[in-house]
Amino acid sequence: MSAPAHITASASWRSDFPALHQKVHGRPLVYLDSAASAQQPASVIDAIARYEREDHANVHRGVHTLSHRATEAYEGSRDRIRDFINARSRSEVVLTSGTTESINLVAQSFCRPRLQAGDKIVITHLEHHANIVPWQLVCEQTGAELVVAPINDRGEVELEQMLELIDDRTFLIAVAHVANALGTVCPISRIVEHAGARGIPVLVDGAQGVPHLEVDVQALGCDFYAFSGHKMFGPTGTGVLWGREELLDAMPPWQGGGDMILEVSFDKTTYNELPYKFEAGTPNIAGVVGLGAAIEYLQAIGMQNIADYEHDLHTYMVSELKKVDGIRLFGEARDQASVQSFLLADIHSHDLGTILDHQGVAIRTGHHCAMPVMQRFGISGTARASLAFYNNRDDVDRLTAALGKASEIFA
Amino acid sequence: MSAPAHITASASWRSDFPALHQKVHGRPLVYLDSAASAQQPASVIDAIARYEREDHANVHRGVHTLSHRATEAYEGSRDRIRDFINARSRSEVVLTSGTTESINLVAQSFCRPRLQAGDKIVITHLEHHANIVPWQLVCEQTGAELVVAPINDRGEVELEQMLELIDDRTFLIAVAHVANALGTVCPISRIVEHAGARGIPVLVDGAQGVPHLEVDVQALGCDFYAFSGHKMFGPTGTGVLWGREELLDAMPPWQGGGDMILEVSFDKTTYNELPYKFEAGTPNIAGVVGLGAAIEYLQAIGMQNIADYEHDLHTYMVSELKKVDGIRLFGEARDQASVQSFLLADIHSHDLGTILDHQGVAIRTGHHCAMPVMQRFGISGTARASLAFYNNRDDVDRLTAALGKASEIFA
Amino acid sequence: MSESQTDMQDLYRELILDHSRNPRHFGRLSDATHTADGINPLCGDKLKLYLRVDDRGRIESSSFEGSGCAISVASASLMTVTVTGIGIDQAESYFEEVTQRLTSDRTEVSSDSSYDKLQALDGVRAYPARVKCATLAWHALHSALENKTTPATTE
Amino acid sequence: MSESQTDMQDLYRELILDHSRNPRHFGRLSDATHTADGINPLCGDKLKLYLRVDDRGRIESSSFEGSGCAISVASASLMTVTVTGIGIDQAESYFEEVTQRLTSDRTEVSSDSSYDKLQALDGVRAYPARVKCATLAWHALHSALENKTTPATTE
Ligand SMILES: Cc1ncc(COP(=O)(O)O)c(C=O)c1O
Ligand SMILES: Cc1ncc(COP(=O)(O)O)c(C=O)c1O
Repeated sequence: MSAPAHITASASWRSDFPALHQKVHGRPLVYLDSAASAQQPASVIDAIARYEREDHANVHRGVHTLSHRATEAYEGSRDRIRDFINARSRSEVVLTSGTTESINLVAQSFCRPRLQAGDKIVITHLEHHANIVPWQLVCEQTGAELVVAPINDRGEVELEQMLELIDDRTFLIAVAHVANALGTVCPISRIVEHAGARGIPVLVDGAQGVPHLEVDVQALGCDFYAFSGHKMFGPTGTGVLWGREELLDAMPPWQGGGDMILEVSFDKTTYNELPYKFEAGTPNIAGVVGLGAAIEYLQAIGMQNIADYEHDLHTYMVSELKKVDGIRLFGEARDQASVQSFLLADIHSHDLGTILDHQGVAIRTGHHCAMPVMQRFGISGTARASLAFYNNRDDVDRLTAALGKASEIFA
Repeated sequence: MSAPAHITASASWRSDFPALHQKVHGRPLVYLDSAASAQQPASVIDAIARYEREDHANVHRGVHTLSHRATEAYEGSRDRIRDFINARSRSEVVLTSGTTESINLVAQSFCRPRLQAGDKIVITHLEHHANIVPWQLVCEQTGAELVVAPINDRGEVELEQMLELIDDRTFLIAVAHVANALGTVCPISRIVEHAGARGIPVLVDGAQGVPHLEVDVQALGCDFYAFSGHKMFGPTGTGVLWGREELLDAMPPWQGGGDMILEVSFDKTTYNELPYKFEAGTPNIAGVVGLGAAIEYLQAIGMQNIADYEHDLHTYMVSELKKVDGIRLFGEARDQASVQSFLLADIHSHDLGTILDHQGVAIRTGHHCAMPVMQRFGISGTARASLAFYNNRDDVDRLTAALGKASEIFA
Repeated sequence: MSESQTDMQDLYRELILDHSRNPRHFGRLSDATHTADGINPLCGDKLKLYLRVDDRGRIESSSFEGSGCAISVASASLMTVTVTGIGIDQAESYFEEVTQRLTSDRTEVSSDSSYDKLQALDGVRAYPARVKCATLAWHALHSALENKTTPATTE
Repeated sequence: MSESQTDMQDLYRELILDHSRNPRHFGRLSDATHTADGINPLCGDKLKLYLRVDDRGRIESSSFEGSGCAISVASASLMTVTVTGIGIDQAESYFEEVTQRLTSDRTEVSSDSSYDKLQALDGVRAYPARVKCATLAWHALHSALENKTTPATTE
């Protein structure tokens, strides 16, 4: 890809995002915090407002026109999600409030009823708290054990050691597709291959996978895949749990309420079929409509184009960061998404964050909800710049210039 | 209140709701389905869009300007909710995805760890599935028993009989503030008084209470109060669990993830303080911003004005419905909110719904997620017209006229 | 007569109203070989379908019980009339025909003349929220013939 | 010098940078009578505060350990300097003073001259996201004096 092509493409993508066109502390905003939450294209914001102004009613429960339109819009988004991740059927697409709820659902509904004391859940040292704490809770509830696969200094999973940890007491393996603090792309297919041969299900935390990679759950071969709308340019309060139909079918419901039942009486309650069994109560209808619009937007660009563009931009960012005096990079995996953690001299990440913000550059600082990663590297936090397809080389240059200012102040 | 005053007030309120100003099947929409999901004023829709265009970032975790603005907006809504229901402190205001999640949270986090086989949870025959199924699930998990207080033919809770069911094995009482299928306002203070004297906590399902009544949780004297944003003119995917601080404090977290922890390590995880302990993961930030705007809107009108206006309109609706040949009303409680179930001759509610929709009149039909109520009356469903402050007498007249058409078709 | 009322009468045709008021084959079949439950969670329509299939795969008799809206009852009634006396393969192809006809925009009329009566259901196509009512009994038929044990729904 | 850099130097005043680089009273107090943990979940600032209070309620000595940003370390260092040698009542009123001063728009300067040094923290007011860093040590002080067992946070 030649430089001018990038610039053209990215400029047109960037113009679709209203939030990017503002000044912060008098400087044009450089938003490098998409891994925490991405901005939304106008088409998403407008789809939601249009839905609320014209079509809103409760779903699944009404014969009147608005209710029917709302249901079509909501279920239409489910179809789009199915297509986007290539799920076998729409029954496998459970709508949740986010990755966190998706993972908790699996912990409580898939694991808790069947986990025995002494069983193991295997995760990695790279995980976000959302892929740690739900397992800690269910282990506490059942006497199972949480086993953690180590990572190396580049921030890569030590695959051989991980595979050795997997034995016949392993009940489930839960691993990030892309690690949020370090950007590492994990070797899902190797893990799935090993686990599959032993009949051990694999959950993939795809919160950072879906925004950066083309995801095909059937090709990945995993059993559960969890992700959030707000990391993929859709609204907060939306998320997905994809699961294999056989597994979802065999799970008891998680929450009780409307929509997840076929029949309720005080003697006997019959649960609804998939995916509704796991969708108790009025869902985030407007949010899901927005998520559908976000996917439509992403599909128009093409996830492979996004991945290529970001790879190139990330390479540029790394090379520019390396020129900054006193920089230390964290996360130098051979396969890494466009997320980069770093520290500058002995400046605390939090101070860096404030100084950069003052230059209009928004980065995330701290532990990134991945404290064990910080413990692994013996630090309390990092500064993290995460790139989306709406960022460009100019953003990277503004970042490195702002780091220069930080060095001056703390000189 | 004199009739012209109503008309003037309601007309101006009505004009704030974009969705009401459209035609359905060629007729101006008459929206009588607010109990399923209410429409939103333009101020809510615009607040969300403005948030997404200008302020969006993840909350609680960032030092940069947008993250700070997003956090202020999100936490500002919490303060508004605290004020709206008169909670003692913001620590007591847990943000959820809706009433359903709020109730499931209490069932799983308050009840499940402590319920013993033989303990009882007392509910009423009026409840929505969201206030039945979570208790059925936790009873199944623990061997506790679900006990149901009867209702009379008017749809009122048989209070004396209910109080007799409460004994020293009663662990919790869960009751609707306002019943969704029949509109009954339940005698919360009588129940709370009786339960309080015995140290039994009371959860109030306020999904239909908050849109119609002035709610003061301290004056009500209950222990938990659950409600949804979308029933109170705010967005779907938002809700609240209010709980007494002492109770919430003593409960283990429900879901694990980011934001609900202070520190995570593989040895020991320390949970965050209230209310964050119960808010795992990225919340529905935009939705909560919208909920704050909805409360601002409601407070400007005043809940007491709303209750008065609706009471008057409901009285009118009941008297007009009673003039319709072959009408049967369900729910004639002495204290009833502006929700009315009915059937016409032997026309199935579903057919009524379609015929009315064709006249531009949107009502809900079926079991309203309250199958036990239907079983109690020996019917499979009702037609339900629910009024909000944006409805007026003209809407009621359109309803009765449309019922006339239905009689013609099924003559 | 208003325009909207005309439309309505395309949905509630005479034949539909007749079958909904006087459903044929209503009741229990004590010697059924196949049964299935159908539930439409949206509106609470519920039915139980009974079939007696003989050795050669012919549906000797059929009946249904349950409660539902005019459309679902009429559709169930019309269905039992249609499938009684035919082979299960042909019944399955009716299932295909009816569900496709009602859920797609296909308007061509089946060449099969025994489909005539079922055309009374065509008015439902203009009411997408009601299509599930019309197809419920047919889904139950399909379940019964496939010997499924979970209730058929129209989701 | 750009405008924004000037502002920044109001936050990162010389005194702040000095105390953050060379924190006073840093380390463990083996004979502490009061301790408290402080955590700022936002950025991961963590400190442990030690106080030795004598019989008459005077803070004989104080120290802190932990890691944090320049603001939180400087604030903790300034705090220990301020409270060493004063009575716990006066320490509590400093807590009130500092937290109010940083979280409200109040700008009048305290008449108390020993507050002078603490004015170095005033630059934080323009950075609402950082106020919690500056108040963390003070919340820990308050907890320690109240003998609370859960970690102080700035939420
Ligand atoms: C009385 C009552 N309780 C609970 C609920 C469930 O609310 P939600 O679907 O918003 O979770 C509803 C609304 O459907 C209701 O009316
Ligand atoms: C890898 C990873 N997993 C899980 C999560 C949790 O996602 P959410 O907060 O949207 O539930 C995040 C984002 O914070 C993440 O980056």
